[in-house]
Amino acid sequence: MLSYIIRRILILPLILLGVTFLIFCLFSLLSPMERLATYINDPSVLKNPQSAQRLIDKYHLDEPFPSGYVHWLKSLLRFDFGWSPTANQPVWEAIMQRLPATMELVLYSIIPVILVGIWLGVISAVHHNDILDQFIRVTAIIGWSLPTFIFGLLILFIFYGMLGWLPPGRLSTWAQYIVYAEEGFKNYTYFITIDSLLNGRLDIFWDALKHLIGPIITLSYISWAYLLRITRSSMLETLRKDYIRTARSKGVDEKTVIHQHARKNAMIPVVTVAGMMIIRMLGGVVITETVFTYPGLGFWAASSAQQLDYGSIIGFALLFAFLMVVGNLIVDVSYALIDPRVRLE
Amino acid sequence: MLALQVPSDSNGLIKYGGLDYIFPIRYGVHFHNGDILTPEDIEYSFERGIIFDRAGGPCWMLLEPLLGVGTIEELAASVAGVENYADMFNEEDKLLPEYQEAMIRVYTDYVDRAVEVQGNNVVFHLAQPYAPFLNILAHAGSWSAIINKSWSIEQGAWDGEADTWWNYHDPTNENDPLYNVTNGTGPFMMTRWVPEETIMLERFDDYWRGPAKLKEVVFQYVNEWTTRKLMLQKGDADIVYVPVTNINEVKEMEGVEVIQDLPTLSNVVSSMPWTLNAEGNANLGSGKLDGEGIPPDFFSDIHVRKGFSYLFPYDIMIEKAQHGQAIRNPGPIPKGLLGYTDDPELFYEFDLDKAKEEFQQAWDGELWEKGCKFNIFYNEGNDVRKTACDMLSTYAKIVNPKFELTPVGVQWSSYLKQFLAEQLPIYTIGWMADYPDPHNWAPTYLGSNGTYSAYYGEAYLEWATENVDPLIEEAMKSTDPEERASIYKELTQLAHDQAVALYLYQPIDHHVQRDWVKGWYYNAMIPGMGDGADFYSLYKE
Amino acid sequence: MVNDNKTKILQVKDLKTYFFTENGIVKAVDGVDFEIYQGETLGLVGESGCGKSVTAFSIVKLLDYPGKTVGGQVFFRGEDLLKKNEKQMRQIRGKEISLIFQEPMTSLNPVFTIGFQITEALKVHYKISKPKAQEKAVQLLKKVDIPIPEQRINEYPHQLSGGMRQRAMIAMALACDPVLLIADEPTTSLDVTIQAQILELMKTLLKEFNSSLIMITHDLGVIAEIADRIAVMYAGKIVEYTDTRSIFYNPLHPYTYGLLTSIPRLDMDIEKLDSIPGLVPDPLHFPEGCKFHPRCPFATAKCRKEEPVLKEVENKHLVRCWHFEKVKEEAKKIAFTGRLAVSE
Amino acid sequence: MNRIVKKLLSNTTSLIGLILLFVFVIIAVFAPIIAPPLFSDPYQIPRMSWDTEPQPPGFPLSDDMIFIYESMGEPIIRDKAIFGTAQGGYDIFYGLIWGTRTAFRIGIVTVVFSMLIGVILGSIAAYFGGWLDELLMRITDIFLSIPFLVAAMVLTTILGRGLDKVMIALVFFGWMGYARVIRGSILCAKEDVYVMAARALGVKDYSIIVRHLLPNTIFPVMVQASMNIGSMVITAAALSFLGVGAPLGYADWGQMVSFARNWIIGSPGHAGEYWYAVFFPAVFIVLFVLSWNLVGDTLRDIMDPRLRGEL
Repeated sequence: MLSYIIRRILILPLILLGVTFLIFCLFSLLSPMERLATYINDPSVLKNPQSAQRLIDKYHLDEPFPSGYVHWLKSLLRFDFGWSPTANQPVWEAIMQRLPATMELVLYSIIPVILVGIWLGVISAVHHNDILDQFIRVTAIIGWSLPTFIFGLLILFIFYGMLGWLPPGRLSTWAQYIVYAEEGFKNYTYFITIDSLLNGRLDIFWDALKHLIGPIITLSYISWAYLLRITRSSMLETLRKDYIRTARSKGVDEKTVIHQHARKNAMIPVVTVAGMMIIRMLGGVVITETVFTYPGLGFWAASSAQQLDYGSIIGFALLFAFLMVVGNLIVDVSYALIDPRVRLE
Repeated sequence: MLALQVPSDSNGLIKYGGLDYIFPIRYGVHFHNGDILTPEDIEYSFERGIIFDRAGGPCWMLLEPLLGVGTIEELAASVAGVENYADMFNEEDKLLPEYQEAMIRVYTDYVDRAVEVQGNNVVFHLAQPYAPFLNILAHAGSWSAIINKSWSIEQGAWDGEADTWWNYHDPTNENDPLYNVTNGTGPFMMTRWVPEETIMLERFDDYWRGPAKLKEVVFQYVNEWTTRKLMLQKGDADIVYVPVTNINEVKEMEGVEVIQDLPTLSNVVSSMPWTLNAEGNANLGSGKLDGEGIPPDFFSDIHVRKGFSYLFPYDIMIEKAQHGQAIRNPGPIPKGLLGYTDDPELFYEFDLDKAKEEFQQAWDGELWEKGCKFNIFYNEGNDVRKTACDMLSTYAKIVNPKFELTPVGVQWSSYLKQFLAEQLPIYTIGWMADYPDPHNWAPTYLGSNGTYSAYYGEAYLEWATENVDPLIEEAMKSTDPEERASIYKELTQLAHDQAVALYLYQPIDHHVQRDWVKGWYYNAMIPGMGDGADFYSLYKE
Repeated sequence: MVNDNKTKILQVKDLKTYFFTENGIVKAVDGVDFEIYQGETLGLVGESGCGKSVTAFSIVKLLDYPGKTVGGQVFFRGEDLLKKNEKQMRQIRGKEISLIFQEPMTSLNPVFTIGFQITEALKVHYKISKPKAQEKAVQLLKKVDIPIPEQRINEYPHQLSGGMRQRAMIAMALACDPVLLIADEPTTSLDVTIQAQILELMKTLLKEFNSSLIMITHDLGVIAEIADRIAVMYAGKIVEYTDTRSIFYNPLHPYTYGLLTSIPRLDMDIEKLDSIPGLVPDPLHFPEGCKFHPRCPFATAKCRKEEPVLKEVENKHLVRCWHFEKVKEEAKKIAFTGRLAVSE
Repeated sequence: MNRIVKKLLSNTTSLIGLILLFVFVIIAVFAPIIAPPLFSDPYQIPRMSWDTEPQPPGFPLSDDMIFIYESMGEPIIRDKAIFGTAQGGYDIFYGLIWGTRTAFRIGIVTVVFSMLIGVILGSIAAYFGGWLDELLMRITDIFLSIPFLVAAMVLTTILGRGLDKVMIALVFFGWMGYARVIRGSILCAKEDVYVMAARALGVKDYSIIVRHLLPNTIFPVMVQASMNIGSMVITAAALSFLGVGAPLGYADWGQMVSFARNWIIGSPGHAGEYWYAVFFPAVFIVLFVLSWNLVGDTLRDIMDPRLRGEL
């Protein structure tokens, strides 16, 4: 088990190296002048060809491929991702500043989806009947066919526009002032929902939550349908397995059969799917945050893309690749934790 | 207003025919950190601004009147006798020792002398009489903001010495110690700044005019109109920027006040460079007048320019794309400034027949016969400018089906890049006042050194040097408003006769706020005033 | 042969289990009667799909959807199991009636240790403490001849060999000293040597525990070794029911006869190896009359129309055939001693 | 093959899918008749007026536009915007009709090309095995390490705006799934007798792959491809929505939705007064993707009954 995890962790940097290489190759499609845009904070510098050339030399932007890659890699290791004109600050700083907002959104989307999605899937598998089956199947396909940006606009239209229940952004102005500028308010985790509770500010907690609901639903509705369906079919499949009959033949009660014998086995494919789902969600962050003007990484990445801000978009892609590789590692490890056949290999 | 008196000829604080401006400094003004304002702080602030001179930044406005140059680099290079400022530095950006002395002289002989402390007065010595100088200083822009000298030095900014200044010239944001800290004398102090996201201000209780009524101010950058609208609707935002196209959506909103018809000091112009850079330029098609493209000097023919001037449906544009929230200008000078004229003779009107006549004469009839094909530009995402392009393209086709103008949207950065490279055949660009004086406009659009017109190509520069520049110079030096006005009118006449550009419109601004916001007033010269405010005067009910 | 002195453990009367599928009703078990006495082994024989496993699962009420027992009675120690609710059944399963399944790989839960699975029944029925259960598990594994049981109890099914797993299954079934064991093809998936070992083990353990056994198999060779009596099933019904010797020496049903001729025998030429022609009938469309008639060499017009009933034609020898005498004649021509000689 | 067609026609959901798909094909094929183009570039959505505000369904062609048509000597083919106009006066109806062609082009071109790349790389990896397999699969892993939408966004940012660029980006980051599927099937099929026999007979590797292995393993890939057409169209639309896809005014559904973004809420008291700006484009996208998914889902069921019930 330990050696398995260690092996996986050792592969991780190799994959990441591959990702940087891939991104550098894409980056190389740009002219040195365009790549320079990543490193400067004022486009007017480009006016003067000499100062531009000096910067190109400084950042080794017109070097041949291998050495250019090495220099770029070195700057990445120093967390020097360049300058983000979109955020008007260094890319790394921009990332760190926006990461908590995105993480808060993603975690709040993942955890309920996983817990409730699996729970519902198990329930619907146990109370298996044809109407529910068809309903889930149809819902899943429709959910699958409904693009996030359309669903998000729908939510925006209904809950924000028509009903006026939910506000866009991340915090109301009054709450922002308290959270960011007031001395008494301490930021422990930078997750506003958690920090507000730690500070005993229920009003801020409620405000933050109201801002989160729309994005959470939008980010997770596909995953809900998907995970529920996968859990259900995996459960149904497992419940037909011989060992379930064995357990029943021992006089084990149905609850134990389902929640101990069946569920643990049924989770094995679900873990893989949940992993894929989380990865999909990372992509969905860009659209969701854009639709709801939620000030996280995705929103920033989308505006960077619109403004051809290469530095930001590449920093963002690298970060997400990193998150994805780490996510895959977690999935593989939890896979091993559940399945002794993998664990003891 | 940190001065006790505004200098003028009558109070004797402007001397030597407008070469010296003397400002007696107010006593007992506090900085946010508690320090008291001194004349030295003011001297330091301006001198630092001059040596700072960020490339593309606003400091030319100080350099031009005080030192008679556009950039400090220009001055340094001429003092040191080198062609380029960069030539004085080695690979690692270190000053080469042989130039050290010259660089010190730049400071001691020029910069230091331009702004001086005399007792409790600060004296500005101008390099030449410069009519708009007071307007420049009075503007709320960053170039005349006063900072605390000792505090700035503590933060790691320029230490005020002559032999170090070049290390503080044109820094990158990361290397600028004052990039993300503030310490001023204004009514509010900055408590939090997330670039492109939020600015939070808190009342400064020791403000010399007495504390402001608002305790705190939060600015938020929200690009999405829908979000801004919701914030306004819910009362989460007190003042929002509403695009002119969406103004109808807020007019009926409860508890929201819409103030319209605010004149702005800005205009939008489509330029037609007389000669273009043909090198590597795909925008010109074949690069010849053969129906498949245009020659680089296409627009140097006055009939072409006049043709396009008649082709544009100015009124439809204003009515539809601007919801009527704009007026027309005959030339570069916006309404509300000295020298503006609304002589109907000077306006081009949408007239396809006249356009046809002009085009038929252009290029000795060759253009009419063969047609043309080229790209016209707008910056991606700017729907109004795209509409303008589409209009030109459509109506050109009506006049002559052989005229094919393809609207192309490009990102702002590459738009600017191509504009600087003189590659754009027709492109639209706007200008907002830096200071309320026609001198901020005429040279920009017409002068051979103008921010825009300098890129109109060889042919234009030749014409402008001969016909425009002397007038601009004369207007700048004159202190007689009437005389100046007539010169600017003359310039407008020139712009019309030569059909230098399509003067599309001068936007009219509006202000949208919750009705509980009180104390708002309009001042066209405060940047972004339509959607912003002088927060000192504001209070909420 | 039937020993009337022994206690009757289980009596199945007219058991009917149907599967209500989308395409129609499948009468998987259609009126089955038999009984088992203490310490006795009953062999339930037939081709796959004849309803023998369904019979077993009907007894313990572990039918898969959409199967349903629609009629009959199952008396276990005098009480009708079919009338018991799920909770009462749970108390019987694993404690008084245990099951051993065909495929030990799939019948053991891959994510739990052997020890856990063996002691689970104990924990369910006796609520004994963990260390005690562990101890018992070790004992049981010893009983089924698994070496180093202390180590094995912490291993997972995939770490064991096939024979080992079946031994573990047996240990699991015996955990609560059940009165009745039902073994559903317990040796089918094992290779021949292991098969013999397992059968030997089961025989020993049955004696030791004095349990009864229902042995379900399609392999007459296996049944010959272990069963006291045999019920041959075909298409959901018992077609012949008597003691083991009579089945082998005096088969009366053409199906039994066919099964016997298909056993490979040492004293016969391979070429003569005979198997029953035709296929197991489609359970949705059983033929009219005797269900075996399409495959039966003795079939007559009567067989096609009228279904025979199961009746005692010789002493304690029940058969469901119009022409059992013809079969008897035919069977006599071939002595089935060879196989018995081999296995006994 | 007959069996598959029969199954597709007999299943209600897939029948709905097929009918929808048929309707879209009709729309795409007859686009020039349903919505005759005005410009030499038919994918440029014509304007019904110069208004920046969206106009409701039935909005008549504005006088300015009538003037333009008349001066050009063009007949006025449509004097009403049946579905209304998007911001900028763009005719929603026209954009959706021609956008159908765009959607088919995006879906089919990207899926075919990424399938081609995936199949080639996957079969090479599986057939030759060893270090080549290892190398190709690690490359696949690397490509899979960037979320698809993010990857496509990065590449379109670098390549620049335009539908062709979007398609390149989708293909470049879209082939990995096919490579994995085909590799898996070929690894199984490789050991089959007929392949062994062909190898023993000295048949060339190339023709073993093309003649023997691919015909027997391509079906799962085709199923996956049919399911992917929908998601490719969604991703392309998402890129347009984010403003890095099709150029402004291009007949593309994603762009039609993004036109509606600023108008989604309407003014107070008139919530949803611009509903048509988002409704019609949304219906087109959802139905198009749904039809592919319904067909693909059934295909998958047919191919592998064991997978029934899984997405």
